[in-house]
Amino acid sequence: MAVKIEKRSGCVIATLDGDIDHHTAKNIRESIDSEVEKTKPKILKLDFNKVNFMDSSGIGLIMGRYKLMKLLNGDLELINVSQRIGKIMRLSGIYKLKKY
Amino acid sequence: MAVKIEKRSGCVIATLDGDIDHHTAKNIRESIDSEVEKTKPKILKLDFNKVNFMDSSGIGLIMGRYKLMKLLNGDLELINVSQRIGKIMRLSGIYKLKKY
Amino acid sequence: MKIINEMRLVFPSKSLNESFARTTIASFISCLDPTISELADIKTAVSEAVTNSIVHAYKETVGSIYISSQIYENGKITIKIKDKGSGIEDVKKAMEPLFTTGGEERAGLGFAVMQSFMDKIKVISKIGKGTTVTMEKTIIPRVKLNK
Amino acid sequence: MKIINEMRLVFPSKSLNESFARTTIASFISCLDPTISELADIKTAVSEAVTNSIVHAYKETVGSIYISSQIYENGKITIKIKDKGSGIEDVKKAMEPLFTTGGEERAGLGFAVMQSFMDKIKVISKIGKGTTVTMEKTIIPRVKLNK
Ligand SMILES: Nc1ncnc2c1ncn2[C@@H]1O[C@H](COP(=O)(O)OP(=O)(O)O)[C@@H](O)[C@H]1O
Ligand SMILES: Nc1ncnc2c1ncn2[C@@H]1O[C@H](COP(=O)(O)OP(=O)(O)O)[C@@H](O)[C@H]1O
Repeated sequence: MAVKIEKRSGCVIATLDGDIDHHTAKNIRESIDSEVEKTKPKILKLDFNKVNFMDSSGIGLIMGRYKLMKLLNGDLELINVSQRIGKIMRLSGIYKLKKY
Repeated sequence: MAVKIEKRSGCVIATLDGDIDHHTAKNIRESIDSEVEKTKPKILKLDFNKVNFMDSSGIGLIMGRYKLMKLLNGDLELINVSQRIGKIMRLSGIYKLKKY
Repeated sequence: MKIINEMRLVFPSKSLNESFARTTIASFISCLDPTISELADIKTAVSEAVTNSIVHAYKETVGSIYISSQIYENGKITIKIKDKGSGIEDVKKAMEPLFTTGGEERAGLGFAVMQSFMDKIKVISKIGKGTTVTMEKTIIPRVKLNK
Repeated sequence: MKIINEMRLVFPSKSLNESFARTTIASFISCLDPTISELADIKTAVSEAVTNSIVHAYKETVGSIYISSQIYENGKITIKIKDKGSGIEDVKKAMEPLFTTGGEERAGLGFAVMQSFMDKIKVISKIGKGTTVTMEKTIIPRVKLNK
Protein backbone atom coordinates (compact mmCIF):
# COMPACT_ATOMS: atom_id res chain seq x y z
CA MET A 1 0.00 0.00 0.00
CA ALA A 2 1.27 3.41 -0.92
CA VAL A 3 -0.27 6.84 -0.47
CA LYS A 4 0.77 9.89 -2.45
CA ILE A 5 -0.09 13.30 -1.01
CA GLU A 6 -0.39 16.41 -3.21
CA LYS A 7 -1.37 19.98 -2.46
CA ARG A 8 -3.27 22.06 -4.99
CA SER A 9 -4.83 25.51 -4.23
CA GLY A 10 -6.61 24.86 -0.93
CA CYS A 11 -6.91 21.16 -1.66
CA VAL A 12 -5.08 18.13 -0.32
CA ILE A 13 -5.34 15.12 -2.61
CA ALA A 14 -4.41 11.69 -1.25
CA THR A 15 -4.03 9.02 -3.95
CA LEU A 16 -4.36 5.58 -2.38
CA ASP A 17 -2.68 2.65 -4.09
CA GLY A 18 -3.15 -1.05 -3.21
CA ASP A 19 -5.14 -2.71 -0.43
CA ILE A 20 -6.81 -0.81 2.40
CA ASP A 21 -7.17 -2.89 5.55
CA HIS A 22 -6.44 -2.48 9.26
CA HIS A 23 -2.74 -3.19 8.62
CA THR A 24 -2.28 -0.50 5.96
CA ALA A 25 -4.79 2.04 7.35
CA LYS A 26 -2.44 3.24 10.09
CA ASN A 27 0.17 4.46 7.64
CA ILE A 28 -2.37 6.07 5.34
CA ARG A 29 -4.03 7.84 8.27
CA GLU A 30 -0.75 9.21 9.59
CA SER A 31 0.39 10.45 6.18
CA ILE A 32 -2.92 12.20 5.49
CA ASP A 33 -3.41 13.66 8.95
CA SER A 34 0.07 15.14 9.23
CA GLU A 35 -0.45 16.97 5.92
CA VAL A 36 -4.01 18.06 6.71
CA GLU A 37 -3.08 19.35 10.16
CA LYS A 38 -0.22 21.32 8.63
CA THR A 39 -2.03 22.71 5.57
CA LYS A 40 -5.58 22.98 6.95
CA PRO A 41 -7.09 22.63 3.44
CA LYS A 42 -10.65 23.58 2.46
CA ILE A 43 -11.06 20.21 0.76
CA LEU A 44 -9.49 16.80 1.29
CA LYS A 45 -9.85 14.51 -1.72
CA LEU A 46 -9.31 10.76 -1.35
CA ASP A 47 -8.63 9.13 -4.72
CA PHE A 48 -9.57 5.42 -4.82
CA ASN A 49 -8.62 4.85 -8.46
CA LYS A 50 -5.79 2.44 -7.65
CA VAL A 51 -7.41 0.69 -4.67
CA ASN A 52 -7.84 -3.04 -5.36
CA PHE A 53 -9.31 -4.05 -2.04
CA MET A 54 -10.94 -2.33 0.92
CA ASP A 55 -12.62 -3.71 4.03
CA SER A 56 -14.43 -1.89 6.85
CA SER A 57 -11.12 -0.55 8.17
CA GLY A 58 -11.27 1.69 5.10
CA ILE A 59 -14.69 2.91 6.17
CA GLY A 60 -13.21 3.75 9.60
CA LEU A 61 -10.46 5.62 7.80
CA ILE A 62 -12.96 7.65 5.75
CA MET A 63 -15.21 8.44 8.75
CA GLY A 64 -12.18 9.59 10.75
CA ARG A 65 -11.03 11.92 7.93
CA TYR A 66 -14.62 13.19 7.55
CA LYS A 67 -14.69 14.18 11.22
CA LEU A 68 -11.27 15.79 10.99
CA MET A 69 -12.34 17.90 8.00
CA LYS A 70 -15.56 18.96 9.77
CA LEU A 71 -13.43 20.11 12.72
CA LEU A 72 -11.44 22.26 10.30
CA ASN A 73 -14.65 23.53 8.68
CA GLY A 74 -13.56 21.80 5.51
CA ASP A 75 -14.97 19.12 3.26
CA LEU A 76 -14.12 15.54 2.31
CA GLU A 77 -14.47 14.24 -1.24
CA LEU A 78 -14.17 10.66 -2.41
CA ILE A 79 -13.15 10.29 -6.05
CA ASN A 80 -12.80 7.39 -8.49
CA VAL A 81 -14.71 4.91 -6.34
CA SER A 82 -14.96 1.67 -8.35
CA GLN A 83 -18.00 -0.56 -8.35
CA ARG A 84 -16.18 -3.17 -6.31
CA ILE A 85 -15.36 -0.74 -3.51
CA GLY A 86 -18.67 1.05 -3.96
CA LYS A 87 -20.42 -1.98 -2.48
CA ILE A 88 -18.89 -1.57 0.99
CA MET A 89 -19.29 2.21 0.77
CA ARG A 90 -23.03 1.83 0.16
CA LEU A 91 -23.40 -0.74 2.94
CA SER A 92 -21.68 1.62 5.36
CA GLY A 93 -24.20 4.41 4.78
CA ILE A 94 -21.29 6.76 4.26
CA TYR A 95 -22.99 8.25 1.21
CA LYS A 96 -25.68 9.58 3.53
CA LEU A 97 -23.18 11.84 5.27
CA LYS A 98 -23.25 13.92 2.12
CA LYS A 99 -23.89 13.46 -1.56
CA TYR A 100 -20.92 12.35 -3.61
CA MET B 1 -3.80 -23.59 -17.93
CA ALA B 2 -4.85 -23.60 -21.55
CA VAL B 3 -3.18 -25.06 -24.62
CA LYS B 4 -3.92 -23.93 -28.17
CA ILE B 5 -3.01 -26.32 -30.99
CA GLU B 6 -2.43 -25.07 -34.55
CA LYS B 7 -1.33 -26.86 -37.73
CA ARG B 8 0.81 -25.08 -40.30
CA SER B 9 2.49 -26.84 -43.29
CA GLY B 10 4.03 -29.93 -41.68
CA CYS B 11 4.20 -28.22 -38.28
CA VAL B 12 2.15 -28.59 -35.12
CA ILE B 13 2.41 -25.56 -32.85
CA ALA B 14 1.23 -25.86 -29.24
CA THR B 15 0.90 -22.53 -27.45
CA LEU B 16 0.97 -23.08 -23.68
CA ASP B 17 -0.72 -20.54 -21.44
CA GLY B 18 -0.50 -20.40 -17.64
CA ASP B 19 1.24 -22.69 -15.15
CA ILE B 20 2.80 -26.03 -16.09
CA ASP B 21 2.85 -28.48 -13.20
CA HIS B 22 1.90 -32.12 -12.62
CA HIS B 23 -1.79 -31.12 -12.36
CA THR B 24 -1.93 -29.30 -15.69
CA ALA B 25 0.59 -31.47 -17.58
CA LYS B 26 -1.87 -34.31 -18.13
CA ASN B 27 -4.26 -32.16 -20.14
CA ILE B 28 -1.50 -30.52 -22.15
CA ARG B 29 0.05 -33.92 -22.94
CA GLU B 30 -3.25 -35.39 -24.09
CA SER B 31 -4.10 -32.41 -26.31
CA ILE B 32 -0.68 -32.39 -27.96
CA ASP B 33 -0.35 -36.16 -28.40
CA SER B 34 -3.77 -36.65 -29.95
CA GLU B 35 -2.95 -34.01 -32.58
CA VAL B 36 0.61 -35.26 -33.19
CA GLU B 37 -0.50 -38.88 -33.54
CA LYS B 38 -3.15 -37.82 -36.03
CA THR B 39 -1.08 -35.35 -38.09
CA LYS B 40 2.39 -36.94 -37.75
CA PRO B 41 4.10 -33.55 -38.28
CA LYS B 42 7.77 -33.04 -39.24
CA ILE B 43 8.13 -30.49 -36.44
CA LEU B 44 6.36 -29.99 -33.12
CA LYS B 45 6.82 -26.48 -31.73
CA LEU B 46 6.09 -25.76 -28.06
CA ASP B 47 5.54 -22.04 -27.47
CA PHE B 48 6.31 -20.97 -23.87
CA ASN B 49 5.59 -17.27 -24.38
CA LYS B 50 2.59 -17.23 -22.03
CA VAL B 51 3.93 -19.68 -19.42
CA ASN B 52 4.23 -18.02 -16.00
CA PHE B 53 5.42 -21.00 -14.03
CA MET B 54 6.93 -24.38 -14.77
CA ASP B 55 8.34 -27.06 -12.49
CA SER B 56 10.05 -30.38 -13.34
CA SER B 57 6.73 -31.86 -14.48
CA GLY B 58 7.18 -29.53 -17.47
CA ILE B 59 10.59 -31.08 -18.13
CA GLY B 60 8.93 -34.52 -18.08
CA LEU B 61 6.38 -33.18 -20.55
CA ILE B 62 9.11 -31.90 -22.90
CA MET B 63 11.19 -35.11 -22.69
CA GLY B 64 8.08 -37.17 -23.44
CA ARG B 65 7.24 -35.11 -26.52
CA TYR B 66 10.89 -35.23 -27.61
CA LYS B 67 10.77 -39.04 -27.56
CA LEU B 68 7.45 -39.10 -29.38
CA MET B 69 8.81 -36.87 -32.17
CA LYS B 70 11.96 -39.02 -32.48
CA LEU B 71 9.68 -42.07 -32.92
CA LEU B 72 7.95 -40.24 -35.76
CA ASN B 73 11.34 -39.22 -37.25
CA GLY B 74 10.37 -35.64 -36.52
CA ASP B 75 11.81 -32.80 -34.45
CA LEU B 76 10.85 -30.85 -31.34
CA GLU B 77 11.39 -27.10 -31.04
CA LEU B 78 10.98 -24.96 -27.94
CA ILE B 79 10.19 -21.32 -28.66
CA ASN B 80 9.87 -18.15 -26.57
CA VAL B 81 11.53 -19.62 -23.47
CA SER B 82 11.75 -16.81 -20.91
CA GLN B 83 14.67 -16.36 -18.57
CA ARG B 84 12.60 -17.50 -15.60
CA ILE B 85 11.72 -20.82 -17.23
CA GLY B 86 15.14 -21.05 -18.87
CA LYS B 87 16.63 -21.72 -15.44
CA ILE B 88 14.90 -25.07 -14.98
CA MET B 89 15.49 -25.94 -18.66
CA ARG B 90 19.25 -25.43 -18.21
CA LEU B 91 19.31 -27.40 -14.95
CA SER B 92 17.54 -30.30 -16.66
CA GLY B 93 20.21 -30.65 -19.32
CA ILE B 94 17.44 -30.64 -21.90
CA TYR B 95 19.44 -28.23 -24.06
CA LYS B 96 22.04 -30.96 -24.53
CA LEU B 97 19.54 -33.17 -26.39
CA LYS B 98 19.91 -30.73 -29.27
CA LYS B 99 20.75 -27.10 -29.80
CA TYR B 100 17.85 -24.71 -29.48
CA MET C 1 -22.98 -33.13 -0.09
CA LYS C 2 -19.45 -34.28 -1.00
CA ILE C 3 -16.40 -32.21 -0.01
CA ILE C 4 -14.12 -31.77 -3.00
CA ASN C 5 -11.35 -29.84 -1.28
CA GLU C 6 -10.44 -28.55 2.15
CA MET C 7 -7.66 -26.80 4.02
CA ARG C 8 -6.51 -25.68 7.44
CA LEU C 9 -4.29 -22.68 8.11
CA VAL C 10 -2.74 -21.36 11.33
CA PHE C 11 -0.82 -18.09 11.74
CA PRO C 12 -0.06 -15.52 14.46
CA SER C 13 -2.34 -12.50 14.99
CA LYS C 14 -0.05 -9.98 13.29
CA SER C 15 -1.72 -7.38 11.15
CA LEU C 16 0.40 -8.19 8.09
CA ASN C 17 -1.40 -11.56 8.02
CA GLU C 18 -4.73 -9.89 7.20
CA SER C 19 -3.71 -9.81 3.54
CA PHE C 20 -2.06 -13.24 3.76
CA ALA C 21 -5.31 -14.79 5.04
CA ARG C 22 -7.59 -13.31 2.38
CA THR C 23 -5.12 -14.04 -0.43
CA THR C 24 -4.85 -17.67 0.69
CA ILE C 25 -8.63 -18.09 0.73
CA ALA C 26 -8.83 -16.46 -2.70
CA SER C 27 -6.27 -18.92 -4.05
CA PHE C 28 -8.06 -21.84 -2.38
CA ILE C 29 -11.43 -21.08 -3.98
CA SER C 30 -9.99 -20.13 -7.38
CA CYS C 31 -10.77 -23.67 -8.63
CA LEU C 32 -14.45 -22.64 -8.61
CA ASP C 33 -13.60 -19.82 -11.03
CA PRO C 34 -15.52 -17.20 -8.99
CA THR C 35 -16.49 -13.85 -10.50
CA ILE C 36 -14.45 -10.82 -9.44
CA SER C 37 -17.37 -9.73 -7.30
CA GLU C 38 -17.81 -13.12 -5.57
CA LEU C 39 -14.08 -13.19 -4.90
CA ALA C 40 -14.11 -9.65 -3.47
CA ASP C 41 -17.07 -10.52 -1.20
CA ILE C 42 -15.31 -13.55 0.27
CA LYS C 43 -11.94 -11.82 0.65
CA THR C 44 -13.62 -8.91 2.43
CA ALA C 45 -15.55 -11.17 4.84
CA VAL C 46 -12.37 -13.11 5.70
CA SER C 47 -10.46 -9.88 6.17
CA GLU C 48 -13.13 -8.65 8.64
CA ALA C 49 -13.09 -11.82 10.75
CA VAL C 50 -9.29 -12.06 10.83
CA THR C 51 -8.96 -8.35 11.67
CA ASN C 52 -11.39 -8.83 14.57
CA SER C 53 -9.24 -11.62 16.01
CA ILE C 54 -6.17 -9.40 15.72
CA VAL C 55 -7.72 -6.15 16.96
CA HIS C 56 -10.22 -7.37 19.56
CA ALA C 57 -9.52 -11.00 20.58
CA TYR C 58 -5.75 -10.66 21.01
CA LYS C 59 -5.79 -6.94 21.79
CA GLU C 60 -2.52 -6.57 23.70
CA THR C 61 -0.99 -9.94 22.81
CA VAL C 62 -0.17 -12.16 19.86
CA GLY C 63 -2.09 -15.43 19.63
CA SER C 64 -2.90 -17.99 16.96
CA ILE C 65 -5.66 -17.61 14.38
CA TYR C 66 -7.10 -20.81 12.91
CA ILE C 67 -8.81 -20.86 9.53
CA SER C 68 -10.40 -23.90 7.98
CA SER C 69 -12.35 -24.07 4.76
CA GLN C 70 -14.24 -26.64 2.71
CA ILE C 71 -15.43 -26.61 -0.87
CA TYR C 72 -18.44 -28.78 -1.67
CA GLU C 73 -19.41 -30.37 -4.97
CA ASN C 74 -22.31 -27.95 -5.48
CA GLY C 75 -20.06 -24.88 -5.13
CA LYS C 76 -20.74 -24.25 -1.46
CA ILE C 77 -17.79 -22.80 0.45
CA THR C 78 -17.59 -22.88 4.24
CA ILE C 79 -14.99 -20.85 6.11
CA LYS C 80 -14.31 -21.04 9.85
CA ILE C 81 -12.15 -18.41 11.57
CA LYS C 82 -11.28 -19.15 15.17
CA ASP C 83 -9.29 -17.46 17.91
CA LYS C 84 -8.55 -18.30 21.55
CA GLY C 85 -8.72 -14.68 22.60
CA SER C 86 -10.89 -12.52 24.85
CA GLY C 87 -14.30 -13.70 23.62
CA ILE C 88 -17.39 -11.53 23.15
CA GLU C 89 -19.71 -10.75 26.05
CA ASP C 90 -22.89 -10.11 24.07
CA VAL C 91 -22.71 -11.52 20.55
CA LYS C 92 -26.08 -10.13 19.51
CA LYS C 93 -25.09 -6.61 20.47
CA ALA C 94 -21.63 -7.00 18.92
CA MET C 95 -23.25 -7.89 15.61
CA GLU C 96 -25.33 -4.71 15.45
CA PRO C 97 -24.09 -2.35 12.74
CA LEU C 98 -21.92 0.50 14.08
CA PHE C 99 -21.39 -1.18 17.47
CA THR C 100 -17.70 -1.19 18.32
CA THR C 101 -15.46 -1.36 21.37
CA GLY C 102 -12.51 -0.52 19.15
CA GLY C 103 -12.50 3.25 19.44
CA GLU C 104 -12.33 6.06 16.90
CA GLU C 105 -10.88 4.31 13.89
CA ARG C 106 -13.11 1.19 13.88
CA ALA C 107 -16.34 1.57 11.96
CA GLY C 108 -18.22 -1.17 13.82
CA LEU C 109 -19.18 -2.68 10.48
CA GLY C 110 -17.16 -5.91 10.42
CA PHE C 111 -20.06 -8.22 11.27
CA ALA C 112 -22.43 -6.24 9.03
CA VAL C 113 -20.07 -6.81 6.10
CA MET C 114 -19.75 -10.54 6.87
CA GLN C 115 -23.53 -10.82 7.05
CA SER C 116 -24.18 -8.91 3.89
CA PHE C 117 -21.36 -10.36 1.75
CA MET C 118 -21.83 -14.02 2.71
CA ASP C 119 -24.93 -16.26 2.55
CA LYS C 120 -24.75 -17.33 6.20
CA ILE C 121 -22.75 -16.47 9.30
CA LYS C 122 -22.70 -18.06 12.76
CA VAL C 123 -20.75 -16.69 15.73
CA ILE C 124 -19.92 -18.71 18.82
CA SER C 125 -18.01 -16.99 21.59
CA LYS C 126 -17.11 -17.50 25.22
CA ILE C 127 -15.50 -14.88 27.45
CA GLY C 128 -11.88 -15.80 28.13
CA LYS C 129 -12.06 -18.76 25.74
CA GLY C 130 -12.32 -17.21 22.29
CA THR C 131 -14.53 -16.76 19.26
CA THR C 132 -15.42 -18.88 16.23
CA VAL C 133 -17.01 -17.32 13.16
CA THR C 134 -18.41 -19.74 10.57
CA MET C 135 -19.45 -18.37 7.18
CA GLU C 136 -20.94 -19.91 4.10
CA LYS C 137 -21.37 -18.83 0.50
CA THR C 138 -22.39 -20.79 -2.59
CA ILE C 139 -20.84 -20.01 -5.92
CA ILE C 140 -22.32 -21.41 -9.07
CA PRO C 141 -19.39 -23.36 -10.49
CA ARG C 142 -18.53 -22.10 -13.97
CA VAL C 143 -16.01 -24.84 -14.64
CA LYS C 144 -16.26 -28.59 -14.31
CA LEU C 145 -14.67 -29.68 -11.05
CA ASN C 146 -12.70 -32.85 -11.40
CA LYS C 147 -10.54 -34.60 -8.81
CA MET D 1 17.52 -15.42 15.28
CA LYS D 2 14.03 -14.06 15.88
CA ILE D 3 11.03 -15.43 13.98
CA ILE D 4 8.96 -12.57 12.59
CA ASN D 5 6.17 -14.62 11.04
CA GLU D 6 5.12 -18.24 10.70
CA MET D 7 2.31 -20.39 9.34
CA ARG D 8 1.01 -23.93 9.14
CA LEU D 9 -1.11 -25.29 6.31
CA VAL D 10 -2.81 -28.68 5.82
CA PHE D 11 -4.59 -29.90 2.67
CA PRO D 12 -5.40 -33.18 0.91
CA SER D 13 -3.03 -34.64 -1.70
CA LYS D 14 -5.07 -33.61 -4.71
CA SER D 15 -3.16 -32.33 -7.71
CA LEU D 16 -5.12 -29.08 -7.90
CA ASN D 17 -3.46 -28.17 -4.57
CA GLU D 18 -0.02 -28.00 -6.18
CA SER D 19 -0.78 -24.47 -7.33
CA PHE D 20 -2.61 -23.63 -4.08
CA ALA D 21 0.47 -24.60 -2.03
CA ARG D 22 2.98 -22.57 -4.05
CA THR D 23 0.66 -19.55 -4.27
CA THR D 24 0.15 -19.60 -0.51
CA ILE D 25 3.89 -19.70 0.15
CA ALA D 26 4.40 -16.88 -2.36
CA SER D 27 1.81 -14.78 -0.52
CA PHE D 28 3.35 -15.65 2.86
CA ILE D 29 6.85 -14.49 1.91
CA SER D 30 5.69 -11.42 -0.03
CA CYS D 31 6.37 -9.27 3.06
CA LEU D 32 10.10 -9.76 2.32
CA ASP D 33 9.54 -8.18 -1.11
CA PRO D 34 11.45 -10.96 -2.93
CA THR D 35 12.68 -10.49 -6.50
CA ILE D 36 10.72 -12.26 -9.25
CA SER D 37 13.53 -14.77 -9.53
CA GLU D 38 13.70 -15.49 -5.76
CA LEU D 39 9.94 -15.94 -5.75
CA ALA D 40 10.04 -18.30 -8.75
CA ASP D 41 12.79 -20.39 -7.10
CA ILE D 42 10.81 -20.86 -3.90
CA LYS D 43 7.51 -21.53 -5.69
CA THR D 44 9.21 -24.14 -7.86
CA ALA D 45 10.86 -25.92 -4.91
CA VAL D 46 7.54 -26.04 -3.02
CA SER D 47 5.76 -27.30 -6.12
CA GLU D 48 8.30 -30.14 -6.44
CA ALA D 49 7.99 -31.28 -2.83
CA VAL D 50 4.19 -31.11 -2.82
CA THR D 51 3.98 -32.94 -6.16
CA ASN D 52 6.19 -35.71 -4.75
CA SER D 53 3.83 -36.21 -1.81
CA ILE D 54 0.89 -36.39 -4.22
CA VAL D 55 2.51 -38.56 -6.90
CA HIS D 56 4.77 -40.84 -4.85
CA ALA D 57 3.85 -40.77 -1.14
CA TYR D 58 0.08 -41.09 -1.58
CA LYS D 59 0.23 -42.86 -4.93
CA GLU D 60 -3.11 -44.67 -4.96
CA THR D 61 -4.76 -42.79 -2.07
CA VAL D 62 -5.48 -39.31 -0.82
CA GLY D 63 -3.71 -38.26 2.38
CA SER D 64 -2.84 -35.03 4.16
CA ILE D 65 0.08 -32.80 3.27
CA TYR D 66 1.46 -30.56 6.02
CA ILE D 67 3.38 -27.38 5.25
CA SER D 68 4.93 -25.13 7.84
CA SER D 69 7.05 -22.09 7.23
CA GLN D 70 8.96 -19.50 9.25
CA ILE D 71 10.38 -16.13 8.30
CA TYR D 72 13.34 -14.89 10.36
CA GLU D 73 14.45 -11.35 11.05
CA ASN D 74 17.48 -11.68 8.77
CA GLY D 75 15.36 -12.75 5.77
CA LYS D 76 15.83 -16.49 6.23
CA ILE D 77 12.83 -18.58 5.18
CA THR D 78 12.39 -22.18 6.28
CA ILE D 79 9.75 -24.41 4.68
CA LYS D 80 8.84 -27.91 5.85
CA ILE D 81 6.69 -30.18 3.67
CA LYS D 82 5.56 -33.40 5.31
CA ASP D 83 3.47 -36.40 4.31
CA LYS D 84 2.47 -39.62 6.07
CA GLY D 85 2.74 -41.66 2.89
CA SER D 86 4.87 -44.51 1.58
CA GLY D 87 8.27 -43.17 2.59
CA ILE D 88 11.50 -43.47 0.57
CA GLU D 89 13.66 -46.59 0.77
CA ASP D 90 16.99 -45.03 -0.19
CA VAL D 91 16.96 -41.24 0.18
CA LYS D 92 20.47 -40.80 -1.22
CA LYS D 93 19.57 -42.66 -4.40
CA ALA D 94 16.19 -40.88 -4.67
CA MET D 95 17.99 -37.55 -4.62
CA GLU D 96 20.22 -38.38 -7.58
CA PRO D 97 19.28 -36.37 -10.69
CA LEU D 98 17.16 -38.34 -13.17
CA PHE D 99 16.33 -41.10 -10.67
CA THR D 100 12.59 -41.72 -10.65
CA THR D 101 10.16 -44.49 -9.79
CA GLY D 102 7.41 -42.47 -11.39
CA GLY D 103 7.56 -43.81 -14.95
CA GLU D 104 7.67 -42.12 -18.34
CA GLU D 105 6.34 -38.67 -17.57
CA ARG D 106 8.42 -37.92 -14.45
CA ALA D 107 11.78 -36.33 -15.15
CA GLY D 108 13.41 -37.45 -11.88
CA LEU D 109 14.51 -33.88 -11.28
CA GLY D 110 12.35 -32.82 -8.33
CA PHE D 111 15.07 -33.14 -5.70
CA ALA D 112 17.68 -31.67 -8.07
CA VAL D 113 15.49 -28.58 -8.47
CA MET D 114 14.95 -28.25 -4.71
CA GLN D 115 18.70 -28.54 -4.12
CA SER D 116 19.63 -26.07 -6.81
CA PHE D 117 16.89 -23.47 -6.18
CA MET D 118 17.13 -23.39 -2.37
CA ASP D 119 20.13 -22.77 -0.07
CA LYS D 120 19.66 -25.95 1.95
CA ILE D 121 17.50 -29.07 1.85
CA LYS D 122 17.15 -31.95 4.32
CA VAL D 123 15.07 -35.08 3.69
CA ILE D 124 13.96 -37.45 6.43
CA SER D 125 11.95 -40.49 5.43
CA LYS D 126 10.81 -43.81 6.84
CA ILE D 127 9.17 -46.59 4.83
CA GLY D 128 5.49 -46.82 5.68
CA LYS D 129 5.68 -43.68 7.88
CA GLY D 130 6.23 -40.83 5.46
CA THR D 131 8.65 -38.15 4.35
CA THR D 132 9.64 -34.70 5.60
CA VAL D 133 11.49 -32.26 3.36
CA THR D 134 12.94 -29.17 5.06
CA MET D 135 14.25 -26.36 2.88
CA GLU D 136 15.86 -23.03 3.61
CA LYS D 137 16.58 -19.90 1.62
CA THR D 138 17.70 -16.46 2.71
CA ILE D 139 16.40 -13.40 0.94
CA ILE D 140 18.04 -10.05 1.51
CA PRO D 141 15.12 -8.00 2.82
CA ARG D 142 14.55 -4.99 0.61
CA VAL D 143 11.95 -3.45 2.90
CA LYS D 144 12.02 -2.72 6.60
CA LEU D 145 10.14 -5.47 8.43
CA ASN D 146 8.00 -4.18 11.21
CA LYS D 147 5.58 -6.13 13.37
N1 LIG E 1 -12.91 -12.18 17.57
C1 LIG E 1 -13.39 -11.28 18.45
N2 LIG E 1 -12.97 -11.34 19.75
C2 LIG E 1 -13.42 -10.45 20.66
N3 LIG E 1 -14.32 -9.47 20.37
C3 LIG E 1 -14.77 -9.37 19.10
C4 LIG E 1 -14.34 -10.26 18.08
N4 LIG E 1 -14.97 -9.93 16.94
C5 LIG E 1 -15.76 -8.89 17.23
N5 LIG E 1 -15.67 -8.53 18.54
C6 LIG E 1 -16.43 -7.45 19.23
O1 LIG E 1 -17.52 -7.09 18.41
C7 LIG E 1 -17.47 -5.68 18.09
C8 LIG E 1 -18.06 -5.41 16.71
O2 LIG E 1 -17.24 -6.01 15.72
P1 LIG E 1 -17.31 -5.50 14.21
O3 LIG E 1 -18.72 -5.46 13.77
O4 LIG E 1 -16.39 -6.36 13.41
O5 LIG E 1 -16.77 -4.01 14.23
P2 LIG E 1 -15.32 -3.41 14.58
O6 LIG E 1 -14.28 -4.47 14.35
O7 LIG E 1 -15.16 -2.27 13.65
O8 LIG E 1 -15.36 -2.99 16.02
C9 LIG E 1 -16.02 -5.32 18.25
O9 LIG E 1 -15.83 -3.95 18.49
C10 LIG E 1 -15.61 -6.18 19.45
O10 LIG E 1 -16.05 -5.61 20.66
N1 LIG F 1 7.38 -37.70 -0.62
C1 LIG F 1 7.82 -38.84 -1.20
N2 LIG F 1 7.33 -40.04 -0.83
C2 LIG F 1 7.76 -41.18 -1.39
N3 LIG F 1 8.72 -41.23 -2.36
C3 LIG F 1 9.26 -40.07 -2.77
C4 LIG F 1 8.84 -38.83 -2.22
N4 LIG F 1 9.56 -37.84 -2.82
C5 LIG F 1 10.38 -38.46 -3.69
N5 LIG F 1 10.22 -39.79 -3.68
C6 LIG F 1 10.98 -40.79 -4.47
O1 LIG F 1 12.15 -40.16 -4.99
C7 LIG F 1 12.17 -40.25 -6.42
C8 LIG F 1 12.85 -39.04 -7.01
O2 LIG F 1 12.09 -37.87 -6.76
P1 LIG F 1 12.28 -36.58 -7.66
O3 LIG F 1 13.73 -36.24 -7.74
O4 LIG F 1 11.38 -35.52 -7.11
O5 LIG F 1 11.80 -36.99 -9.13
P2 LIG F 1 10.36 -37.41 -9.69
O6 LIG F 1 9.30 -36.86 -8.80
O7 LIG F 1 10.31 -36.82 -11.05
O8 LIG F 1 10.33 -38.90 -9.69
C9 LIG F 1 10.73 -40.42 -6.81
O9 LIG F 1 10.60 -41.04 -8.08
C10 LIG F 1 10.21 -41.31 -5.68
O10 LIG F 1 10.59 -42.67 -5.87
